[in-house]
Amino acid sequence: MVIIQTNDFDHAAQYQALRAAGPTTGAVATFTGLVRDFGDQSQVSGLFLEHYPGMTERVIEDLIRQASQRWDVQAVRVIHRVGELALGDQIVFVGVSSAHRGDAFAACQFIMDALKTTAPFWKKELAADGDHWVEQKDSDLEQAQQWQDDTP
Amino acid sequence: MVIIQTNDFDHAAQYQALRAAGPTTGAVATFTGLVRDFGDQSQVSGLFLEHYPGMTERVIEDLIRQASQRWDVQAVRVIHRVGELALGDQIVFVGVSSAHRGDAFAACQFIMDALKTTAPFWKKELAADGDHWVEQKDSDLEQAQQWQDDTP
Amino acid sequence: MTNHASTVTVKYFARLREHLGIDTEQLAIAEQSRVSDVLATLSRRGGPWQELDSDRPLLVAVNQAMAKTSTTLADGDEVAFFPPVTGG
Amino acid sequence: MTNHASTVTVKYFARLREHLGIDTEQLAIAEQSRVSDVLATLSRRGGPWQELDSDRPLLVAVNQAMAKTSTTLADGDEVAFFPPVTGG
Repeated sequence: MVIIQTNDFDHAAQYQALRAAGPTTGAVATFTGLVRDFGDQSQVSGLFLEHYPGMTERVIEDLIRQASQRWDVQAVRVIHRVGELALGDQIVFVGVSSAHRGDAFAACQFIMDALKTTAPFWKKELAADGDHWVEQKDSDLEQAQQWQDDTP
Repeated sequence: MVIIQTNDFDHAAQYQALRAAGPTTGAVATFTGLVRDFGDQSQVSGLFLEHYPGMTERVIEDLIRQASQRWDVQAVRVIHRVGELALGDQIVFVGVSSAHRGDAFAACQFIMDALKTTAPFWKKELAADGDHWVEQKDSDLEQAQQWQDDTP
Repeated sequence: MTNHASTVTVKYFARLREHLGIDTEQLAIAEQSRVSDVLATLSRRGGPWQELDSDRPLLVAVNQAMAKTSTTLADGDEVAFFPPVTGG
Repeated sequence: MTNHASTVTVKYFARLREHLGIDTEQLAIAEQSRVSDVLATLSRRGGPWQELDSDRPLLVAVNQAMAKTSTTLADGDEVAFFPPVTGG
Protein backbone atom coordinates (compact mmCIF):
# COMPACT_ATOMS: atom_id res chain seq x y z
CA MET A 1 0.00 0.00 0.00
CA VAL A 2 1.46 3.33 -1.09
CA ILE A 3 -0.03 6.68 -0.07
CA ILE A 4 1.30 10.13 -0.99
CA GLN A 5 -0.48 12.83 0.98
CA THR A 6 -0.08 16.34 2.36
CA ASN A 7 -1.79 15.47 5.65
CA ASP A 8 -0.02 13.94 8.62
CA PHE A 9 -0.45 10.18 9.15
CA ASP A 10 -1.38 8.12 12.19
CA HIS A 11 1.60 5.91 13.02
CA ALA A 12 -0.47 3.79 15.42
CA ALA A 13 -3.09 2.97 12.76
CA GLN A 14 -0.32 1.90 10.36
CA TYR A 15 1.25 -0.37 12.96
CA GLN A 16 -2.08 -1.96 13.87
CA ALA A 17 -2.81 -2.68 10.19
CA LEU A 18 0.61 -4.35 9.80
CA ARG A 19 0.13 -6.35 12.99
CA ALA A 20 -3.20 -7.64 11.72
CA ALA A 21 -1.62 -9.07 8.54
CA GLY A 22 -2.43 -12.63 9.68
CA PRO A 23 -1.95 -15.33 12.34
CA THR A 24 1.52 -16.18 10.98
CA THR A 25 2.78 -12.61 11.47
CA GLY A 26 5.64 -12.80 13.94
CA ALA A 27 7.50 -9.57 13.21
CA VAL A 28 6.69 -5.96 12.39
CA ALA A 29 9.49 -3.52 11.51
CA THR A 30 8.75 0.17 11.02
CA PHE A 31 10.78 3.19 10.00
CA THR A 32 9.68 6.79 10.34
CA GLY A 33 11.57 9.79 9.01
CA LEU A 34 11.11 13.13 10.78
CA VAL A 35 12.01 16.71 9.86
CA ARG A 36 15.09 17.40 11.93
CA ASP A 37 16.80 20.55 13.01
CA PHE A 38 19.75 20.52 10.64
CA GLY A 39 20.38 19.99 6.97
CA ASP A 40 22.81 21.16 4.37
CA GLN A 41 22.71 24.53 6.07
CA SER A 42 21.81 25.67 9.56
CA GLN A 43 18.63 27.19 11.00
CA VAL A 44 16.18 25.11 9.03
CA SER A 45 12.64 26.08 10.01
CA GLY A 46 10.87 23.50 7.86
CA LEU A 47 10.73 21.66 4.55
CA PHE A 48 8.83 21.87 1.30
CA LEU A 49 8.47 18.52 -0.45
CA GLU A 50 7.67 18.26 -4.16
CA HIS A 51 7.01 15.01 -6.04
CA TYR A 52 6.15 13.66 -9.47
CA PRO A 53 2.56 12.41 -9.09
CA GLY A 54 2.05 9.06 -10.74
CA MET A 55 5.70 8.17 -11.14
CA THR A 56 6.22 8.29 -7.36
CA GLU A 57 3.57 5.65 -6.75
CA ARG A 58 4.90 3.48 -9.61
CA VAL A 59 8.46 3.57 -8.29
CA ILE A 60 7.48 2.73 -4.72
CA GLU A 61 5.09 -0.04 -5.78
CA ASP A 62 7.93 -1.52 -7.80
CA LEU A 63 10.22 -1.38 -4.73
CA ILE A 64 7.56 -3.23 -2.73
CA ARG A 65 7.37 -5.85 -5.49
CA GLN A 66 11.15 -6.27 -5.44
CA ALA A 67 11.14 -6.62 -1.65
CA SER A 68 8.34 -9.19 -1.79
CA GLN A 69 10.30 -11.30 -4.28
CA ARG A 70 13.44 -11.14 -2.20
CA TRP A 71 12.09 -11.65 1.30
CA ASP A 72 9.19 -13.34 3.08
CA VAL A 73 6.90 -10.33 3.40
CA GLN A 74 3.23 -10.38 4.45
CA ALA A 75 2.26 -6.71 4.28
CA VAL A 76 4.03 -3.47 3.36
CA ARG A 77 2.77 0.05 3.98
CA VAL A 78 4.51 3.17 2.69
CA ILE A 79 3.32 6.71 3.31
CA HIS A 80 5.20 9.78 2.12
CA ARG A 81 4.09 13.31 2.78
CA VAL A 82 4.47 16.24 0.38
CA GLY A 83 3.97 19.97 0.71
CA GLU A 84 5.13 22.13 3.59
CA LEU A 85 6.35 20.41 6.75
CA ALA A 86 7.49 21.82 10.08
CA LEU A 87 10.34 20.76 12.36
CA GLY A 88 9.55 17.46 14.05
CA ASP A 89 6.87 16.53 11.51
CA GLN A 90 6.62 13.00 10.19
CA ILE A 91 7.84 12.81 6.56
CA VAL A 92 7.82 9.15 5.63
CA PHE A 93 6.67 5.80 7.04
CA VAL A 94 7.78 2.36 5.86
CA GLY A 95 6.35 -0.65 7.69
CA VAL A 96 6.74 -4.35 6.94
CA SER A 97 5.21 -7.42 8.56
CA SER A 98 6.62 -10.90 8.13
CA ALA A 99 6.79 -14.31 9.76
CA HIS A 100 10.48 -13.67 10.51
CA ARG A 101 12.29 -10.69 11.97
CA GLY A 102 15.25 -10.81 9.57
CA ASP A 103 12.94 -10.47 6.59
CA ALA A 104 10.93 -7.66 8.20
CA PHE A 105 14.09 -5.66 8.97
CA ALA A 106 15.71 -6.25 5.57
CA ALA A 107 12.63 -5.45 3.49
CA CYS A 108 11.91 -2.31 5.53
CA GLN A 109 15.46 -0.99 5.21
CA PHE A 110 15.75 -1.92 1.53
CA ILE A 111 12.55 -0.05 0.63
CA MET A 112 13.59 3.00 2.63
CA ASP A 113 17.13 3.08 1.19
CA ALA A 114 15.90 2.59 -2.38
CA LEU A 115 13.11 5.14 -1.97
CA LYS A 116 15.68 7.79 -1.02
CA THR A 117 17.57 7.41 -4.30
CA THR A 118 14.90 6.37 -6.80
CA ALA A 119 11.50 7.85 -5.82
CA PRO A 120 10.94 11.28 -7.42
CA PHE A 121 10.71 13.49 -4.33
CA TRP A 122 12.64 16.73 -3.86
CA LYS A 123 13.22 18.51 -0.58
CA LYS A 124 13.59 22.23 -0.20
CA GLU A 125 14.83 23.45 3.14
CA LEU A 126 13.10 26.55 4.42
CA ALA A 127 15.40 28.83 6.40
CA ALA A 128 15.50 32.40 7.68
CA ASP A 129 18.44 33.19 5.38
CA GLY A 130 16.69 31.81 2.29
CA ASP A 131 15.20 28.57 1.02
CA HIS A 132 17.32 26.09 -0.90
CA TRP A 133 16.92 22.75 -2.61
CA VAL A 134 18.67 19.88 -0.84
CA GLU A 135 21.50 18.19 -2.76
CA GLN A 136 21.59 14.39 -3.03
CA LYS A 137 23.98 12.77 -0.57
CA ASP A 138 26.69 10.32 -1.61
CA SER A 139 25.95 8.37 1.58
CA ASP A 140 22.40 7.74 0.38
CA LEU A 141 23.66 6.42 -2.95
CA GLU A 142 26.13 4.13 -1.16
CA GLN A 143 23.44 2.93 1.24
CA ALA A 144 21.15 2.00 -1.66
CA GLN A 145 24.04 0.46 -3.60
CA GLN A 146 24.79 -2.08 -0.87
CA TRP A 147 21.51 -3.92 -1.53
CA GLN A 148 22.76 -4.75 -5.03
CA ASP A 149 25.84 -6.48 -3.63
CA ASP A 150 24.04 -8.43 -0.90
CA THR A 151 22.50 -11.81 -1.41
CA PRO A 152 19.75 -12.31 1.17
CA MET B 1 14.81 2.24 29.04
CA VAL B 2 14.17 -1.43 29.74
CA ILE B 3 10.85 -2.76 31.03
CA ILE B 4 9.96 -6.39 31.73
CA GLN B 5 6.26 -6.79 32.39
CA THR B 6 3.39 -9.25 32.21
CA ASN B 7 0.95 -6.63 30.89
CA ASP B 8 0.59 -5.70 27.24
CA PHE B 9 2.31 -2.49 26.09
CA ASP B 10 1.09 0.48 24.07
CA HIS B 11 3.10 0.59 20.83
CA ALA B 12 1.86 4.11 20.03
CA ALA B 13 3.06 5.52 23.36
CA GLN B 14 6.50 3.97 22.80
CA TYR B 15 6.76 5.47 19.33
CA GLN B 16 5.69 8.92 20.53
CA ALA B 17 8.31 8.83 23.30
CA LEU B 18 11.03 7.93 20.76
CA ARG B 19 9.85 10.61 18.37
CA ALA B 20 10.08 13.22 21.13
CA ALA B 21 13.76 12.43 21.78
CA GLY B 22 14.79 15.89 20.54
CA PRO B 23 14.82 18.37 17.65
CA THR B 24 17.71 16.54 15.98
CA THR B 25 15.76 13.27 15.80
CA GLY B 26 15.41 12.39 12.12
CA ALA B 27 14.76 8.67 12.28
CA VAL B 28 12.79 6.22 14.42
CA ALA B 29 13.11 2.46 13.83
CA THR B 30 10.93 0.01 15.71
CA PHE B 31 10.66 -3.74 15.87
CA THR B 32 7.80 -5.69 17.43
CA GLY B 33 7.71 -9.45 17.92
CA LEU B 34 4.32 -11.17 18.00
CA VAL B 35 3.17 -14.64 19.04
CA ARG B 36 2.63 -16.42 15.74
CA ASP B 37 0.73 -19.52 14.78
CA PHE B 38 3.62 -21.93 14.35
CA GLY B 39 6.70 -22.92 16.23
CA ASP B 40 8.81 -26.02 16.76
CA GLN B 41 5.60 -28.00 16.60
CA SER B 42 2.19 -27.32 15.17
CA GLN B 43 -1.06 -26.17 16.77
CA VAL B 44 0.46 -23.69 19.19
CA SER B 45 -2.28 -22.00 21.22
CA GLY B 46 -0.02 -19.62 23.12
CA LEU B 47 3.27 -19.09 24.92
CA PHE B 48 4.56 -19.02 28.47
CA LEU B 49 7.60 -16.80 28.93
CA GLU B 50 9.93 -17.15 31.90
CA HIS B 51 12.88 -14.88 32.69
CA TYR B 52 15.66 -14.34 35.20
CA PRO B 53 14.63 -11.15 37.02
CA GLY B 54 17.56 -8.80 37.54
CA MET B 55 19.89 -10.44 35.05
CA THR B 56 17.48 -9.78 32.18
CA GLU B 57 17.53 -6.02 32.80
CA ARG B 58 21.32 -6.02 33.19
CA VAL B 59 21.88 -7.86 29.93
CA ILE B 60 19.55 -5.62 27.93
CA GLU B 61 20.93 -2.43 29.48
CA ASP B 62 24.39 -3.61 28.48
CA LEU B 63 23.19 -4.21 24.89
CA ILE B 64 21.81 -0.66 24.81
CA ARG B 65 25.18 0.63 26.06
CA GLN B 66 26.99 -1.32 23.34
CA ALA B 67 24.62 0.03 20.68
CA SER B 68 25.08 3.59 21.94
CA GLN B 69 28.86 3.28 21.67
CA ARG B 70 28.67 1.85 18.18
CA TRP B 71 26.01 4.05 16.59
CA ASP B 72 24.62 7.56 16.90
CA VAL B 73 21.63 6.78 19.10
CA GLN B 74 19.39 9.30 20.85
CA ALA B 75 16.88 7.12 22.69
CA VAL B 76 16.31 3.38 23.05
CA ARG B 77 13.24 1.68 24.49
CA VAL B 78 13.00 -2.06 25.06
CA ILE B 79 9.94 -3.82 26.47
CA HIS B 80 9.70 -7.59 26.88
CA ARG B 81 6.67 -9.37 28.22
CA VAL B 82 6.72 -12.47 30.43
CA GLY B 83 4.04 -14.86 31.63
CA GLU B 84 1.29 -16.35 29.52
CA LEU B 85 0.66 -14.89 26.05
CA ALA B 86 -1.97 -15.69 23.43
CA LEU B 87 -1.67 -15.94 19.63
CA GLY B 88 -1.17 -12.51 18.09
CA ASP B 89 -0.02 -10.94 21.38
CA GLN B 90 2.89 -8.52 21.40
CA ILE B 91 5.98 -10.15 22.97
CA VAL B 92 8.81 -7.68 22.55
CA PHE B 93 9.38 -4.09 21.42
CA VAL B 94 12.72 -2.51 20.48
CA GLY B 95 12.67 1.12 19.35
CA VAL B 96 15.57 3.42 18.54
CA SER B 97 15.65 7.10 17.60
CA SER B 98 18.63 8.73 15.92
CA ALA B 99 19.62 11.65 13.72
CA HIS B 100 20.30 9.16 10.91
CA ARG B 101 18.28 6.26 9.53
CA GLY B 102 21.23 3.88 9.11
CA ASP B 103 22.08 4.18 12.79
CA ALA B 104 18.45 3.74 13.88
CA PHE B 105 18.06 0.57 11.78
CA ALA B 106 21.40 -0.94 12.81
CA ALA B 107 21.04 -0.28 16.53
CA CYS B 108 17.46 -1.60 16.55
CA GLN B 109 18.38 -4.81 14.74
CA PHE B 110 21.57 -5.33 16.75
CA ILE B 111 19.72 -5.06 20.07
CA MET B 112 16.95 -7.40 18.89
CA ASP B 113 19.38 -10.01 17.50
CA ALA B 114 21.59 -9.91 20.60
CA LEU B 115 18.60 -10.02 22.94
CA LYS B 116 17.46 -13.29 21.33
CA THR B 117 20.71 -15.05 22.15
CA THR B 118 21.91 -13.40 25.37
CA ALA B 119 18.93 -12.18 27.44
CA PRO B 120 17.70 -14.86 29.88
CA PHE B 121 14.19 -15.49 28.59
CA TRP B 122 12.74 -18.92 27.90
CA LYS B 123 9.69 -19.69 25.82
CA LYS B 124 7.37 -22.59 26.37
CA GLU B 125 4.88 -23.29 23.61
CA LEU B 126 1.41 -24.22 24.81
CA ALA B 127 -0.32 -26.75 22.58
CA ALA B 128 -3.27 -29.11 22.70
CA ASP B 129 -0.93 -32.12 22.47
CA GLY B 130 1.27 -30.91 25.35
CA ASP B 131 3.44 -27.94 26.28
CA HIS B 132 7.11 -27.91 25.42
CA TRP B 133 10.11 -25.66 25.89
CA VAL B 134 11.37 -24.07 22.67
CA GLU B 135 14.88 -25.05 21.58
CA GLN B 136 17.39 -22.35 20.61
CA LYS B 137 17.69 -21.89 16.85
CA ASP B 138 21.01 -21.97 15.02
CA SER B 139 19.71 -19.17 12.79
CA ASP B 140 19.40 -16.90 15.84
CA LEU B 141 22.99 -17.63 16.86
CA GLU B 142 24.19 -16.89 13.31
CA GLN B 143 22.14 -13.70 13.16
CA ALA B 144 23.70 -12.45 16.41
CA GLN B 145 27.16 -13.58 15.33
CA GLN B 146 27.14 -11.37 12.24
CA TRP B 147 27.30 -8.20 14.37
CA GLN B 148 30.71 -9.31 15.66
CA ASP B 149 32.11 -9.47 12.13
CA ASP B 150 30.64 -6.19 10.95
CA THR B 151 32.33 -2.89 11.35
CA PRO B 152 29.69 -0.14 11.35
CA MET C 1 13.51 20.97 -42.72
CA THR C 2 12.36 19.25 -39.53
CA ASN C 3 9.31 17.02 -39.71
CA HIS C 4 7.11 17.88 -36.69
CA ALA C 5 5.31 14.56 -36.69
CA SER C 6 5.08 13.96 -32.94
CA THR C 7 4.10 15.80 -29.78
CA VAL C 8 5.44 15.02 -26.32
CA THR C 9 4.55 16.45 -22.93
CA VAL C 10 7.60 17.78 -21.10
CA LYS C 11 7.61 18.22 -17.32
CA TYR C 12 10.10 19.96 -15.08
CA PHE C 13 10.49 19.49 -11.35
CA ALA C 14 12.04 21.06 -8.26
CA ARG C 15 15.04 23.38 -8.77
CA LEU C 16 14.78 22.96 -12.52
CA ARG C 17 11.09 23.92 -12.54
CA GLU C 18 11.84 27.05 -10.54
CA HIS C 19 14.88 27.91 -12.63
CA LEU C 20 13.03 27.59 -15.95
CA GLY C 21 9.81 29.12 -14.60
CA ILE C 22 7.64 26.40 -16.14
CA ASP C 23 6.29 23.06 -14.92
CA THR C 24 4.87 21.51 -18.08
CA GLU C 25 4.58 22.12 -21.80
CA GLN C 26 3.68 20.41 -25.08
CA LEU C 27 6.56 20.08 -27.50
CA ALA C 28 6.52 19.15 -31.19
CA ILE C 29 9.42 16.85 -32.11
CA ALA C 30 10.66 15.09 -35.21
CA GLU C 31 9.94 11.40 -35.56
CA GLN C 32 12.60 9.12 -34.03
CA SER C 33 13.80 11.96 -31.80
CA ARG C 34 15.84 10.95 -28.80
CA VAL C 35 15.82 12.57 -25.36
CA SER C 36 19.17 14.16 -26.29
CA ASP C 37 17.50 15.86 -29.30
CA VAL C 38 14.84 17.35 -27.00
CA LEU C 39 17.54 18.61 -24.65
CA ALA C 40 19.39 20.22 -27.56
CA THR C 41 16.21 21.87 -28.82
CA LEU C 42 15.32 23.21 -25.38
CA SER C 43 18.82 24.48 -24.58
CA ARG C 44 18.79 26.54 -27.80
CA ARG C 45 16.12 28.72 -26.19
CA GLY C 46 19.02 30.36 -24.35
CA GLY C 47 19.02 31.96 -20.90
CA PRO C 48 18.23 29.51 -18.11
CA TRP C 49 17.52 26.80 -20.70
CA GLN C 50 21.21 26.44 -21.47
CA GLU C 51 21.53 24.63 -18.14
CA LEU C 52 19.83 21.62 -19.77
CA ASP C 53 22.91 21.14 -21.93
CA SER C 54 25.44 21.53 -19.10
CA ASP C 55 27.24 18.96 -17.01
CA ARG C 56 24.95 19.58 -14.06
CA PRO C 57 23.43 16.24 -12.95
CA LEU C 58 20.04 15.96 -14.65
CA LEU C 59 17.76 12.94 -14.61
CA VAL C 60 15.17 12.06 -17.21
CA ALA C 61 12.07 9.88 -17.07
CA VAL C 62 10.00 8.79 -20.05
CA ASN C 63 6.42 7.74 -19.32
CA GLN C 64 7.23 7.82 -15.60
CA ALA C 65 10.13 5.36 -15.79
CA MET C 66 13.80 6.37 -15.57
CA ALA C 67 15.31 6.76 -19.03
CA LYS C 68 18.55 7.75 -20.78
CA THR C 69 19.43 10.56 -23.15
CA SER C 70 19.61 7.88 -25.87
CA THR C 71 15.97 6.81 -25.31
CA THR C 72 13.87 7.25 -28.46
CA LEU C 73 10.55 9.08 -28.06
CA ALA C 74 7.14 8.37 -29.57
CA ASP C 75 4.09 10.53 -30.13
CA GLY C 76 2.28 11.21 -26.83
CA ASP C 77 5.19 10.30 -24.58
CA GLU C 78 5.61 12.07 -21.27
CA VAL C 79 9.20 13.26 -20.75
CA ALA C 80 10.30 14.61 -17.37
CA PHE C 81 13.52 16.37 -16.42
CA PHE C 82 14.57 16.76 -12.80
CA PRO C 83 17.55 16.94 -10.42
CA PRO C 84 18.71 13.91 -8.40
CA VAL C 85 15.96 12.93 -5.95
CA THR C 86 16.13 13.82 -2.25
CA GLY C 87 12.99 12.45 -0.59
CA GLY C 88 12.53 10.28 2.47
CA MET D 1 37.25 -33.40 54.86
CA THR D 2 35.53 -30.59 52.97
CA ASN D 3 35.68 -27.15 54.50
CA HIS D 4 32.15 -25.67 54.22
CA ALA D 5 33.32 -22.11 54.45
CA SER D 6 30.99 -20.48 51.90
CA THR D 7 27.36 -20.41 50.97
CA VAL D 8 26.00 -19.66 47.52
CA THR D 9 22.47 -19.23 46.24
CA VAL D 10 21.72 -21.57 43.31
CA LYS D 11 18.89 -20.84 40.87
CA TYR D 12 17.36 -22.99 38.15
CA PHE D 13 15.26 -21.80 35.21
CA ALA D 14 12.89 -23.07 32.53
CA ARG D 15 13.12 -26.74 31.51
CA LEU D 16 15.82 -27.32 34.11
CA ARG D 17 13.70 -25.83 36.91
CA GLU D 18 10.79 -28.06 35.96
CA HIS D 19 12.97 -31.13 35.55
CA LEU D 20 14.62 -30.70 38.96
CA GLY D 21 11.44 -29.54 40.68
CA ILE D 22 13.19 -26.64 42.42
CA ASP D 23 13.82 -22.98 41.54
CA THR D 24 16.28 -21.86 44.19
CA GLU D 25 18.34 -23.20 47.09
CA GLN D 26 21.20 -22.29 49.40
CA LEU D 27 24.29 -24.49 49.01
CA ALA D 28 27.33 -24.77 51.27
CA ILE D 29 30.56 -25.05 49.26
CA ALA D 30 34.25 -25.35 49.99
CA GLU D 31 36.38 -22.24 49.64
CA GLN D 32 37.81 -21.72 46.14
CA SER D 33 35.11 -23.96 44.64
CA ARG D 34 34.50 -23.56 40.96
CA VAL D 35 31.22 -23.81 39.11
CA SER D 36 32.31 -27.29 37.94
CA ASP D 37 32.62 -28.38 41.59
CA VAL D 38 29.07 -27.25 42.27
CA LEU D 39 27.84 -29.17 39.21
CA ALA D 40 29.65 -32.31 40.38
CA THR D 41 28.17 -31.99 43.87
CA LEU D 42 24.64 -31.48 42.55
CA SER D 43 24.81 -34.31 40.01
CA ARG D 44 25.78 -36.75 42.80
CA ARG D 45 22.24 -36.30 44.14
CA GLY D 46 21.23 -38.75 41.40
CA GLY D 47 17.94 -38.98 39.56
CA PRO D 48 17.19 -35.88 37.47
CA TRP D 49 20.26 -34.14 38.93
CA GLN D 50 22.57 -36.32 36.83
CA GLU D 51 21.50 -34.21 33.86
CA LEU D 52 23.69 -31.40 35.23
CA ASP D 53 26.75 -33.50 34.48
CA SER D 54 25.67 -34.52 30.97
CA ASP D 55 26.55 -33.08 27.58
CA ARG D 56 23.20 -31.34 27.29
CA PRO D 57 23.77 -27.63 26.62
CA LEU D 58 23.68 -25.86 29.98
CA LEU D 59 24.50 -22.22 30.62
CA VAL D 60 25.70 -20.74 33.88
CA ALA D 61 25.60 -17.21 35.25
CA VAL D 62 27.42 -16.01 38.36
CA ASN D 63 26.02 -12.86 39.97
CA GLN D 64 23.79 -12.35 36.92
CA ALA D 65 26.62 -12.33 34.38
CA MET D 66 27.42 -15.22 32.04
CA ALA D 67 30.18 -17.41 33.51
CA LYS D 68 32.13 -20.58 32.76
CA THR D 69 32.43 -23.87 34.58
CA SER D 70 35.95 -22.75 35.53
CA THR D 71 34.69 -19.60 37.31
CA THR D 72 35.68 -19.53 41.00
CA LEU D 73 32.90 -18.79 43.49
CA ALA D 74 32.93 -16.63 46.61
CA ASP D 75 30.71 -16.56 49.67
CA GLY D 76 27.31 -15.05 48.90
CA ASP D 77 27.53 -15.51 45.12
CA GLU D 78 24.40 -16.17 43.11
CA VAL D 79 24.86 -19.06 40.68
CA ALA D 80 22.22 -19.77 38.04
CA PHE D 81 21.88 -22.75 35.71
CA PHE D 82 19.63 -22.64 32.66
CA PRO D 83 19.16 -23.91 29.07
CA PRO D 84 20.08 -21.75 26.04
CA VAL D 85 17.85 -18.69 25.96
CA THR D 86 14.86 -18.41 23.61
CA GLY D 87 13.25 -15.02 24.21
CA GLY D 88 12.28 -12.26 21.85
